[in-house]
Amino acid sequence: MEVKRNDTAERCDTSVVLCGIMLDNPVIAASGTFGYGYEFSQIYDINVLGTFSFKGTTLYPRFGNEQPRIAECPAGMLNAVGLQNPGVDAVISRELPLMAKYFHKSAMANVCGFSIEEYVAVAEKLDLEEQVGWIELNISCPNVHGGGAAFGLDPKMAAEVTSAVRRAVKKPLIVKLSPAAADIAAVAAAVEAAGADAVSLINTLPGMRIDLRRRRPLLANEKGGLSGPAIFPIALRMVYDVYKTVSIPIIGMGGVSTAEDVIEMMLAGATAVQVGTANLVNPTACLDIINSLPSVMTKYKINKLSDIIGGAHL
Amino acid sequence: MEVKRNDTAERCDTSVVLCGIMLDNPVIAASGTFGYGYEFSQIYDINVLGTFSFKGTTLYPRFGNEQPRIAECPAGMLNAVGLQNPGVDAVISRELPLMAKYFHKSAMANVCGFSIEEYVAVAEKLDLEEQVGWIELNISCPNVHGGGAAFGLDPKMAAEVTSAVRRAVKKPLIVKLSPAAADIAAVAAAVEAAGADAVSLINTLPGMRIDLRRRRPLLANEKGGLSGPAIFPIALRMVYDVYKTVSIPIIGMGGVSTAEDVIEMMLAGATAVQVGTANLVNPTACLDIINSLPSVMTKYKINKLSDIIGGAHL
Amino acid sequence: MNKTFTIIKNEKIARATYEMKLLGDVSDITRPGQFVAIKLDGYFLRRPISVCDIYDCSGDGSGVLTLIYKNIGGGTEFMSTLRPGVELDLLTGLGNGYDTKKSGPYPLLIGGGCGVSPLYLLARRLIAEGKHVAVILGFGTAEEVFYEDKFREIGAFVTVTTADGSHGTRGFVTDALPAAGSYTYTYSCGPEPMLRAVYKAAATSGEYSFEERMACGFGVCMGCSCRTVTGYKRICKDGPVLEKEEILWK
Amino acid sequence: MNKTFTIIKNEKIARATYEMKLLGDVSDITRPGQFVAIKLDGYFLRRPISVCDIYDCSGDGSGVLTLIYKNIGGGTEFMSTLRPGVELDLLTGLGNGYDTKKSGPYPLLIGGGCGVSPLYLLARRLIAEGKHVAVILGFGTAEEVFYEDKFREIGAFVTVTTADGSHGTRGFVTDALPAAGSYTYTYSCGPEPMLRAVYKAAATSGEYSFEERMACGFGVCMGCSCRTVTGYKRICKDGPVLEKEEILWK
Ligand SMILES: Cc1cc2nc3c(=O)[nH]c(=O)nc-3n(C[C@H](O)[C@H](O)[C@H](O)COP(=O)(O)OP(=O)(O)OC[C@H]3O[C@@H](n4cnc5c(N)ncnc54)[C@H](O)[C@@H]3O)c2cc1C
Ligand SMILES: Cc1cc2nc3c(=O)[nH]c(=O)nc-3n(C[C@H](O)[C@H](O)[C@H](O)COP(=O)(O)OP(=O)(O)OC[C@H]3O[C@@H](n4cnc5c(N)ncnc54)[C@H](O)[C@@H]3O)c2cc1C
Ligand SMILES: Cc1cc2nc3c(=O)[nH]c(=O)nc-3n(C[C@H](O)[C@H](O)[C@H](O)COP(=O)(O)O)c2cc1C
Ligand SMILES: Cc1cc2nc3c(=O)[nH]c(=O)nc-3n(C[C@H](O)[C@H](O)[C@H](O)COP(=O)(O)O)c2cc1C
Ligand code: FES
Ligand code: FES
Repeated sequence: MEVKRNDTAERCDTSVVLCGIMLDNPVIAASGTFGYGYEFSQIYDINVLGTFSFKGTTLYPRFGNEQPRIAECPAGMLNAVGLQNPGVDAVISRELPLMAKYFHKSAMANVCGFSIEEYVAVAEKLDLEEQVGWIELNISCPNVHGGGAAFGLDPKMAAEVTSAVRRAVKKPLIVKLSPAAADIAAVAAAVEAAGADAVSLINTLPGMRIDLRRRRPLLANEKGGLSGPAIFPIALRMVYDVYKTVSIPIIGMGGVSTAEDVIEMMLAGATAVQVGTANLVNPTACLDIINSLPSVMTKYKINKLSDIIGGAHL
Repeated sequence: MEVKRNDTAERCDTSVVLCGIMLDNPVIAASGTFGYGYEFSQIYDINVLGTFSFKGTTLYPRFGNEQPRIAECPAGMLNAVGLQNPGVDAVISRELPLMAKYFHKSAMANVCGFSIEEYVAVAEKLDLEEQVGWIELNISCPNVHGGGAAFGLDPKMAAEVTSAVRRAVKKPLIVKLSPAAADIAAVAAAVEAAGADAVSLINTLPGMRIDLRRRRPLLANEKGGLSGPAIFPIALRMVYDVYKTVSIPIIGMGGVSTAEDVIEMMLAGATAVQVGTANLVNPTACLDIINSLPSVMTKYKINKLSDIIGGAHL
Repeated sequence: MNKTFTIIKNEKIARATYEMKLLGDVSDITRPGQFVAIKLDGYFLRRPISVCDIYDCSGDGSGVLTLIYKNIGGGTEFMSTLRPGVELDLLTGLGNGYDTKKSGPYPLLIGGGCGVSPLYLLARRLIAEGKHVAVILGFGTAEEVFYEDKFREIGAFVTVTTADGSHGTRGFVTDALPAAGSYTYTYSCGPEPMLRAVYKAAATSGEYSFEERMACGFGVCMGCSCRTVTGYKRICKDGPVLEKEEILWK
Repeated sequence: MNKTFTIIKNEKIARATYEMKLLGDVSDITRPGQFVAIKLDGYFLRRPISVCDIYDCSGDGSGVLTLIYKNIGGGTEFMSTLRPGVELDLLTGLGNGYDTKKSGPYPLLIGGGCGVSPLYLLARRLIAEGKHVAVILGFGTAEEVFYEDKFREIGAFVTVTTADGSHGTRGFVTDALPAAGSYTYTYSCGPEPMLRAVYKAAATSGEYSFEERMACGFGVCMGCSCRTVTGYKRICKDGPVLEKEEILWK
């Protein structure tokens, strides 16, 4: 067996399997930082990606928050975009057919909602679309029927929305966890029990900046979500903790910007990795990471990337 | 009244009052990053500081964690020092008399413990020391009698240790909050109700790095605490939230490195500010901040620093 | 659009105002009013700065890019310390830019502060198309004035206003409108209060250039979206130039 | 101790090994075996690097500091790209350093890899004090060897070992010990496995220099503490040099 594996192993095999679908490599562009891929496809052939998660979709069109929505931070940024998107029907009628022209792999549909019903309605519609390979449930949205706290903060609420959507969709269901939860591993365990096929983490961390001139919160929304390299050690720790708790695959994200970061996330327990904010400051970030994966794998003596998943655990 | 205030206001008054003690300026060197001040006093006269909080003290001497204890991160670092200190008796017999030679202001005693009894015992002893102006209770330590979770994660446990120490000490009691709490404002409210005279926040955020060569967690302790500019937006948000919840003074910290950061923290609600990690990479960080405060105040049209506390709240 | 440029000049030309000239591939810059986004060491987000001018050196796209920026914070302050020879990573050809075809024979260009900068290439292009260009350049005080002569040299009819009257007409750009003669179209760039005043006072249709805080600068993050009459627009991609008729003031 | 230095030379001298010479105030560097901590743009923590040599240019403390570093990660790789003229922010005079007074007449200096670097100033000082200095320099392979001639030039008796035998004696530094003759004291610096081997094989007392990951580098954070026979020691402040008798292996 061992011998046979070595014989057939290609030098630098970057492929990973995510809920039954093979990805050429574990690099997934993260929701909200890649639009529907269109702008990037004008810069490089985005079919080199493992896949990408398109902008979070709600039932109805949303403009999102007022300006300003962006604030700079040390090694990161805050965003308070507020889930701007054209609504699920326009995504299906306008964005997905366009996307099919330049992206020939299955994409990940990031689903948002402000009630369980909304999550279900959006997920049901996207589940029927051919281009959609996975449903990624963003449970960092506030539950307007549940006192306004985000679904992702509480294992029970997270499980409820997960099982409701689970019943409504056929495609693999990924639940995207919020780092603001008191115990993210407990939320992960709850959504696993509720039928999630994978978890992705982390979403942005609540943060804030103040404009010294105006002496007011810089963002119109007061608070925003922190992303970028600043949160990498926090994200990595959470992936490590969740790996100890669940047996479904984990998609790790938060500040990933280099091939080394991808490997670090995978050693912590990630089967695949999402790259978000890095795309915004370096439009070719995902391409650069994918191109440098083989040489970094060689440096760290990795033949098959999927071999190292969770490798840092004893 | 207005006229009188303007008449008597000095140009650039940096003083603030913290629990009845006037500080020349709001800059406090943070516990664990300033030792007992000795090394810094060889670099600059540390009497320019508002004050400083000395290394966390436990009842018995502690060596702390194994090596490595330090990991670098984007715009920050992880530490897993593990509360190395010589124990309260040696602090009192050896460190405080030495400290009195070069620091002539009241210092802050950072108190750690692994049980309520230990917190009380350490705080009681330090409360009797002349050099100690405030007791700062670091409630991020795990409660070995309470299942190993940190006191600071839970409002109830935090309140218990606070009221026990409150009964045992006469000096102003500052409770230092953990950002890992599900709801830091709830913990703040609980310790206020339990008799805290002030709160300080934030302690480090749990984080991790993995050594790609060894494929093992980089730190011997696996996880460490993230500090430095990377956490500033998170710390600022928490100070802002706590200010809305409590009426006792807040000491803000987490990544503060410049005079602008001090002002941003104060606008968010801090009465004073602690500077931690910045001291490690720039030994004169506190001095530089204090020296540049007047010009930055002038730039932002601030005459009296204490006027802006909480100024970003409507 | 991700290009390396080399600084060939970086000098103060007015109070807190710097002119930077860079050598690199300018082929993606197709319209006046577009901008570039500059990566600066130690700053996480790129800084968006308008194209003031481009000069094509060869047939192969390489040329000189002129930027004018005001020192208002850490990033622009750092920029002002950079010396010739330093290489910068730029995203170029960002934004829609102004449409010179709409100008009619007598376009009026109104700029305030750094907002004057993109009007220079616009004026050059309009003049090259045979239009008669009038510009009103508004500043706070005489020490802030820049490019007055450069606009004259290319044949624009120039009026300068300063808020304190220390140079040119006293007052705001709109105070110079009555004397501007008749015009067929308005192009404007400057701080939002100025844009609002021009919007109210201008007699014609026109194009207005806006600023928002940006993360990506190329249309993928929705960080810069604004409401308009025709739906939301991303200032970085569908803007920064909006037509007068579509503007919805906040 | 917070000083600005200017790079005057930065060149590769062996495989992945660079020699950097800097001009600045070296007055805080009082002993061989001390180190400096370098702030590098884009890296949060300072990089600790041993003093290889100092040359005092004037009476006022200004002089040339020589460092030798191996390219093993992001920070040292970035260092290797820096050109002469670049200014660096250094904390200098860190650590206790070696005590030359203890050496006796025949000190033996044993270094491995970059650990050879601090032995150079140590050898110079010992020779200046009239001692007869023997050094064993251990490397992996011939391409990694540096400073062999420089040690000879100052009058040290030099043995080089390489693990693969491509230069000098084949094997580890300890394999050269039997041929080293008799010695009165051992000074050592190198990777921990080498230090352990020397500790076991060395016939005399001595001083050993250690490395730990550091945050402050000047004794305030307890990031680098290690247990010793005489209690804990901060490698950055009470070390990096420990006496043989106080070492407690992990
Ligand atoms: C399309 C466009 C074109 C521009 N053209 C020019 C120009 O030609 N010349 C010029 O001087 N300035 C121009 N600006 C404004 C310029 O981008 C800001 O002055 C600059 O980003 C400030 O950076 P800073 O680090 O000095 O300030 P800081 O306030 O420290 O910056 C902090 C953050 O806020 C952002 N920011 C601050 N002010 C602005 C602003 N007014 N607009 C957008 N983002 C801002 C910064 O980019 C950064 O992300 C333009 C802005 C936009 C959107
Ligand atoms: C007292 C002392 C003296 C030293 N003298 C020399 C010398 O003269 N020449 C030389 O080549 N190297 C020396 N080193 C090791 C040198 O500090 C590291 O090789 C360097 O910090 C690696 O940085 P990096 O960014 O290239 O590697 P990375 O692995 O990317 O660094 C990541 C972090 O780990 C730290 N780190 C990594 N390796 C070490 C190490 N071995 N020791 C301490 N910290 C480490 C870095 O400082 C940084 O904080 C010395 C170390 C110490 C403690
Ligand atoms: C501008 C922006 C918009 C985002 N929008 C979404 C979204 O619609 N849905 C979602 O699940 N996450 C969204 N995110 C979160 C990212 O997908 C990702 O979880 C987070 O930014 C951490 O990864 P990073 O540090 O690589 O960016 C957004 C992030 C940014 C920066
Ligand atoms: C090396 C190190 C040691 C620390 N030790 C203590 C400690 O003993 N007690 C404590 O309350 N906080 C301790 N802290 C936390 C700091 O006081 C501070 O709360 C935290 O680092 C955030 O501030 P900063 O980003 O300015 O460092 C330590 C931090 C560091 C980096
Ligand atoms: S800044 Fe990202 S869409 Fe405009
Ligand atoms: S590195 Fe801080 S005490 Fe040694």
